[in-house]
Amino acid sequence: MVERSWLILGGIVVILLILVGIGYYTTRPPEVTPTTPASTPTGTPTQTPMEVRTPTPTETIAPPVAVPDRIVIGFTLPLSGAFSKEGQLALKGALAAVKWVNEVYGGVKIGGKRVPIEIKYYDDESKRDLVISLYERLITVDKVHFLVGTYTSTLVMAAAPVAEKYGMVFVNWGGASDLINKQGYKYVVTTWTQASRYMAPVLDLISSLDPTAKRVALIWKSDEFNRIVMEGVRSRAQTLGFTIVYDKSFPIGTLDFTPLLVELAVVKPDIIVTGTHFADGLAITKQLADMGVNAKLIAVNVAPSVPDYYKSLGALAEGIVFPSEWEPGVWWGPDYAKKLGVEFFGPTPQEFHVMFLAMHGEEPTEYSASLANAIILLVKAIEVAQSLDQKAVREAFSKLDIVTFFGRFKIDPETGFQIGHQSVIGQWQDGRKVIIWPPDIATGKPYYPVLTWEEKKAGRRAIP
Amino acid sequence: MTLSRTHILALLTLYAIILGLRILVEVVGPLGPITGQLLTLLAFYIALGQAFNIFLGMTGYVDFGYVAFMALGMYGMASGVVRAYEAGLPGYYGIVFGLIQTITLTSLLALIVGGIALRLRGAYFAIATISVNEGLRYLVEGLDIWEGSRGLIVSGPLIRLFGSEGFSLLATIISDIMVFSVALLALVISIVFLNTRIGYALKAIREDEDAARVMGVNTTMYKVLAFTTSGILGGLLGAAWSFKVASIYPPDAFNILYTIEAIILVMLGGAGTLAGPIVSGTLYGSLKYFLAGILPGFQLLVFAPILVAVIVVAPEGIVGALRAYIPATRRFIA
Amino acid sequence: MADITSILPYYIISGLLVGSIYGLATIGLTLIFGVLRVVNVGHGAYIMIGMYVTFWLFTLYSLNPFITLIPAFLVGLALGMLLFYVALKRLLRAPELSTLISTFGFGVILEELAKVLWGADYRGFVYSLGSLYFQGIPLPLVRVWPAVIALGLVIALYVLLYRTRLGVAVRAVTQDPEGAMVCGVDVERVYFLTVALGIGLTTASGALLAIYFQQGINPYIGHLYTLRAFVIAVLGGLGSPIGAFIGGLIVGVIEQASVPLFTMLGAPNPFGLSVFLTFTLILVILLLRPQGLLGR
Amino acid sequence: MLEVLNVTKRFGGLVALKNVSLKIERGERVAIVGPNGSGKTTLFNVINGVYKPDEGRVLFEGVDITDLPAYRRAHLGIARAFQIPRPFPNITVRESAAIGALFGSYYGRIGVREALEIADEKLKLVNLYDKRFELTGRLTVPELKLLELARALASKPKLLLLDEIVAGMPPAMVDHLMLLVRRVADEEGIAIATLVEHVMRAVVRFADRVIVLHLGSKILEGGPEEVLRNPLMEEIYLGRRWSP
Repeated sequence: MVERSWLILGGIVVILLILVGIGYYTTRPPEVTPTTPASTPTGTPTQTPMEVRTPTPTETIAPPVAVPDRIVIGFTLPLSGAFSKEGQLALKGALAAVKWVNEVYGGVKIGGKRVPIEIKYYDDESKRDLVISLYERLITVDKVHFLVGTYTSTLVMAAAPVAEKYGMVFVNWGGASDLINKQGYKYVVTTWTQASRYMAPVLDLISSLDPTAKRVALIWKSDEFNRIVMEGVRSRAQTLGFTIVYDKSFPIGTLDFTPLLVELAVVKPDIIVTGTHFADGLAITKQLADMGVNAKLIAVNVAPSVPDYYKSLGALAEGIVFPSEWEPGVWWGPDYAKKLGVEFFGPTPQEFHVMFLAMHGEEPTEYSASLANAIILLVKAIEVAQSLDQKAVREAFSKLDIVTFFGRFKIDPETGFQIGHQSVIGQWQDGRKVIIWPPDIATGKPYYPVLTWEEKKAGRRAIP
Repeated sequence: MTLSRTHILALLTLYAIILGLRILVEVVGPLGPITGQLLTLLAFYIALGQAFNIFLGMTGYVDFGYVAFMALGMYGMASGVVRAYEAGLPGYYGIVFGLIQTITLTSLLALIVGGIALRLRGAYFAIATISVNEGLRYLVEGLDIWEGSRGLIVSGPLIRLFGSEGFSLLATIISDIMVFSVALLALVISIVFLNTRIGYALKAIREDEDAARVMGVNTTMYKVLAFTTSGILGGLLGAAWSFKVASIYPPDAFNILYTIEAIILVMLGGAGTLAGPIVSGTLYGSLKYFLAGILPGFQLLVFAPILVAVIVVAPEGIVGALRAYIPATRRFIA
Repeated sequence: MADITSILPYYIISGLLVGSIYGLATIGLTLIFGVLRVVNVGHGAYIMIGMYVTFWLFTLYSLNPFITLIPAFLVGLALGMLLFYVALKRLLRAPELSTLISTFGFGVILEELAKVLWGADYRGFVYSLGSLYFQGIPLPLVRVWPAVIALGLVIALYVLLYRTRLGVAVRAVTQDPEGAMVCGVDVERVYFLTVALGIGLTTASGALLAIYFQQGINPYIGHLYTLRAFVIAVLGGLGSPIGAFIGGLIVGVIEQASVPLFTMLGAPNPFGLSVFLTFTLILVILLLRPQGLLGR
Repeated sequence: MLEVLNVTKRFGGLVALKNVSLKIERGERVAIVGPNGSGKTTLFNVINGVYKPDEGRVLFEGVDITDLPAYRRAHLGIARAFQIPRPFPNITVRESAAIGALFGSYYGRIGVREALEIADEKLKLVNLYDKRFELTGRLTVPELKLLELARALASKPKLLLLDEIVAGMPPAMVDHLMLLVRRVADEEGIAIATLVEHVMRAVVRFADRVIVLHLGSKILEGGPEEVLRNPLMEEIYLGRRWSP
C-alpha cells in the first residue's frame, strides 16, 4: 500500500514540476533572472551584461573636500511580502539610475572629480521591525553616504526616525502620506506629490470636459493612503461644485465588493472614483463590469498605472482613468524646464525610457521612475552642495528648483513637502496608456464618456 | 524543573552578554556587522518569546490573539503621548500616562478575555482569541477609535514635545532600554513563577487541568494570572516599540503574523524552558536580519526550510532537545 | 435608501454563493484538524496555488477554467502528500504545537516559491458566461457555477465519508485514533490520505475562487482566506466538514447582508463593522456552544 | 467528619446517585463497594467537588461544602488518588509529589522548599525516592500508583479518597500497599474512603466499614464480614464468586 502511495506521490510530483516548469518558463521575462545572491548586497547592477564601472576621469585639481572613490546610497525595499511588486519595480529603476549616473553622466561632479555611485540595499520584507534595524545597519555598519526611502508610507514612517537620529538625509520617494512631512523631521525630503493632491486632478479633467457631469461616487479602501487621497478629492469636489452622491469605504483585505456595487447601481452616479491599490483595484474593475455598473467616467487609483492591469483585464480596462506620479510618455523634458525658467538635470524622459527598456526589457513604471528620480536628485543635490555633509546636502535640496525626467522638483524648505511636482492623469486607450491631463503634457485626447461594459465586451475600444 | 542557582546564573549571563554587547556598541560603535538596533531587534524577539512563554509555555494554552496585547500597548502609549501633546502638558506626563494606559488596557483585556475565553480549551480557545484580535482590529477601524484606519502617528507630537534630539533618544536608546527591561522583567517573573507555587500550579494545569483542580489548584485563577502577566508584558513591549515605529496602523498592529512569530519563538526554543526564548530569539532575529542582506528578496526561501528542518529534527525545541539528549546540560540549562 | 433594503434577497443569494466557496475553502482545514489535530497555519498558500493553476492553464492554454479544477485538485493532492511526508509525519507524536511551525514554514515556502517562479505581479483573467438576473440585478454565471460545483464537491465528500470504507476509517480515526488502530485501521495511511485530500480540496477551492473573482491573484493572496477559514471552521465545529460548509454559508451571508443593514443604521464604516460582526458572532457562538454548530 | 446527606445526581435522564447518605468519621476506613456503573465514582466526584449534586448536601467537619469548588476542598484536606493514574508526564516525580503538598491542606502555609521536603519524605515512604528525578512519564503503571499515593499523602489530607487504587496491581503489592496506607493513616489520623469493585479480600483486611452501592442507591452498610455474608451481594454480582 505504502509503495503504491509513493508511486502516486512520485507521479503527481512530476505533474506538479511540469506545471511549475511551464509557468516558470513561459512567464520568465529575461530581466527577472534573479541576481546572483552573493553579489547583490554590494548593489552593483550585476544583471546588466554591459555593466562597466566608468573609471573616474582624471581632472587633477586639488579637491577641496575629502572625496571617496565612490558614493554609496543605501535603502531597503519590500522585495518580499505585501509590497513586493512595488519593491521589485522600484529596484529596476534604481539600477537604471545608477547606470545613467555612472556610464552616461560620468559620475558625480564633486571636488573637481567625477565619482561613481553605488547602491546598497536590503529586503525589508514589508515589515516595519526589520526596516528599523536595516536602516541602522546601512548607516552604522555599511556607512552609506546617503539614504533614500523604501516603498509605502507605513514603512517610511518607521525608517525616518532612524535617519533622523543619525542626521542622515532621507529622500522619500515612496511614502505619499501627507503626514510624513508633518512630523517635524529635519532630514526628510519628499519627491512625490502628496496623497491629498494625487487624485484630485481627475475632477479638474471632468470639469473641463463635461460641465453637466456633477454626481460623483467615491468607494475607497479604508487605509491611510486612500483616506487622504479621498479627502483631497472631496475638497476639490467642493471647490469645483460637484455633488458627492455616494461615499463609502471597505476594509483592507476586501475582494468582494458586491454589497457596495449593488448600492452604487441604485445611485447611478456620473463619475466613479475608487481608492484602491493593486489587488482590489483589479477586483473592483472586474466587478463593476460583472455588475454592469456604468458611469460616464471611472477612475481607479494605483492599479491601472501598471501594465499588468491591462494584461489582466484586457478590453475591460479600456477607458479607465487613473492618476500617476509619472508615466512613460510624460515627456517632462528640457522644454518644460525652459518654460518654467529652471534648470533641467538628468536623462531626458526619452533617454530614460530607452535605457530602461534596454536594461529590463519592459516599460518603466511609476515606481521604477520614482526611485530612479530620487537617486538622480540626490546626485544633483550633492553637486550643488559640493560636499558629502548631510546638512549641506539637505540645504541644497531646499534651494533646488529643477526639472528632471520625472517632472519638477521643489520642496518647502522647512518641512520637505513636495510642492513642485504634480501628478498626471492617464487613460487606457486601445491597450495603451495615454496621458490626458494636465493638458500641456498630454499625449492624447481623453475618451469621454467612457464605453459601457457591454460595449467593451462587444469589442469596442476607447479610441478617441 | 527546579531551578538551581546555576540555572539562574547561566540565564542571567546570557542576558548580560546581549545587554553588554548593546552597551558596548553604543559606546564604541558597531562591532563588525553587529549594530545596536540588531541587538535591540534580538532583545525584542527574546522579550516577545519570554513574555509569551509565561502563558503558552507554562500553561499550554495557545493564545492566537497575543498580538492584541502588543497592539493595545502601542496604542496605549501612543495615545497617551498624543493626548499630552494636545493638552499642552510636558512630554514625560504623556509617557507616564501612556504607561498607565498600557497597563490598564492590557490588564483589562486579559481579565475580560481570560475570564470568559479561558473556559474554552485547546483549539477553541485559540480561535476565540483570534476572533478577539480581529474583532478589536475591525472595531478600531469601524468606529474610528484612535484615528481608526488613518493610523495614529506619534513622531510629530514626540518631536514637538521632546525636540528632535529628544525624539531620537526616545526612538533609539530609551525604547531600547525599555525593550531590554521587558525582556529582563519577563525572565525574572518566569524565574519567580517557576520557583514558587505558581509555577507548580501552571505546570499541573498544562499537564492535566482536571486532575490539577482536584489536587487543589485553583486553575482559573492561575490561568488568568499567567494570561494577564504575559499580556501586560506584551503590552509593555508594544509600548516600547511604539517609539520605534512612530506610527500605528490597525492592520499592522493587529497583524496575526506577530502572534505566529511569538509562537515560533516559544516552540523553537522549547516551550516552558527559560533559555528557550533566548536561544530562539537570537537565532530567529539574526537569521532574518542577515538573510535580508545576503539574499534580498529570497531570504524567506532559505529561512522557512530552516524553520521546518529545525522543528522536524527537534520537535521539543532546541533547548528541549538539548536537555533531553544531553543530560549533562540539564544542570545549567533551564 | 429604502430601495436598498428591498433588495435584501439579492444580498442573501449573493452571500450564499460566495459563502459556499468559503465553505469549501475551509473543509480542508477542518478535515485535517479533525483527523490529525493539526492546525494548518499555512492554509492560504494552498488556495493561492489553486488560483494560479487555474490562471496559468486558462491564460496559456485557454483551458476551460472549470476543467482546471481537476489539475488543481491533483496538484493539491501532491502537495498534501509532500506536506505530510516532509512536515507532519515525524511530528505526529511530538508536542502538539510543533506542527504549527512546520505548517507555517511550508506555507511560507510555497508563497516564496510562487513569488520567485511567477513574480509578485497581481494577475487576473477575464472569463465570462453571461449573467442571470435576480431582482433586476445581474448575477454573473461565473459566480453561480463555482458555488454549484462547491456544493457538488461537498456532497461528494459526504458520500465519501459516510458511504465508503475509507470514509468510515477517517471518521473512526477522528473519533478515537487508538481505538481505530486496535480495530485494524492503518491510522498512518488515514492520516496521509486525509492530508492529501484536505489539501486537494483546498486547492480545488482556490481554483473556484479564481473563477469567481478572476482578478488580483498574487503569491500572498491566501492570507485573505486563512483567517476567514479559521473562523468558519470554528463556527461549523472544528473537525466537521459539513459544519464548515454551513459555517461558510453563514459567514458569506453576514458579510454581504449586514452591510445594507449597518448602512440603514447610519454606521460610519458599515463594511468594517460587518467584519467586526462576524468575529463577534464567532465569539458568542464559542461561548454558548464551544463545539460549534455541528461539532460533537 | 464527612457527611453526605441525601445526595442525588443525574446526567440527563440517567440517575447516577439516588438519595445517598453516608458518614465517615475521623480516622475511619470505609470501603465503598459496587459493580461497574453503581455510582461509586460519581459519589467520589460529588465528594471532592468535580460534580455538584442536583439535590442534597455535603458537609465536611460540620461545614457545608456543597458549593465549594474542587480546589477549595483540597485545601480543606480532601485528597484523591485516581484509579487510572493521571500523571503529569513532563515533570519529575519529585515535582509531581510536591504539587500535592503545595495545594493540599498546607495550602498557603508552606513554600516550594518545604513542599519538596515533604515530597521527598513521602516518596521514601512508597519507595520511589530513587526515581525522584525521573520524568513521571517514564514510570511503570504500579510505580505511577505509588506516586499517586505519595502525592495524595503529601497533601496531608484529613480524608483520603482512594479511587480503586489496587486494581491492576500484583497481589503481593496490593498487600504491601494496603499495609502501608493503613500504617500512615493510623499515624496521621487520616480517614480513608476507598472504592472497590472486585478485590474483596483486600476489603476485608482493610476496611472498618463497608458501604455497598448498586444502581446509584446505597443498599447495604456494615462491617466487612457482615456485608460479605449478606445474600444481596451475590445477587448484585450475578452469582459471581469471590474469594472470602
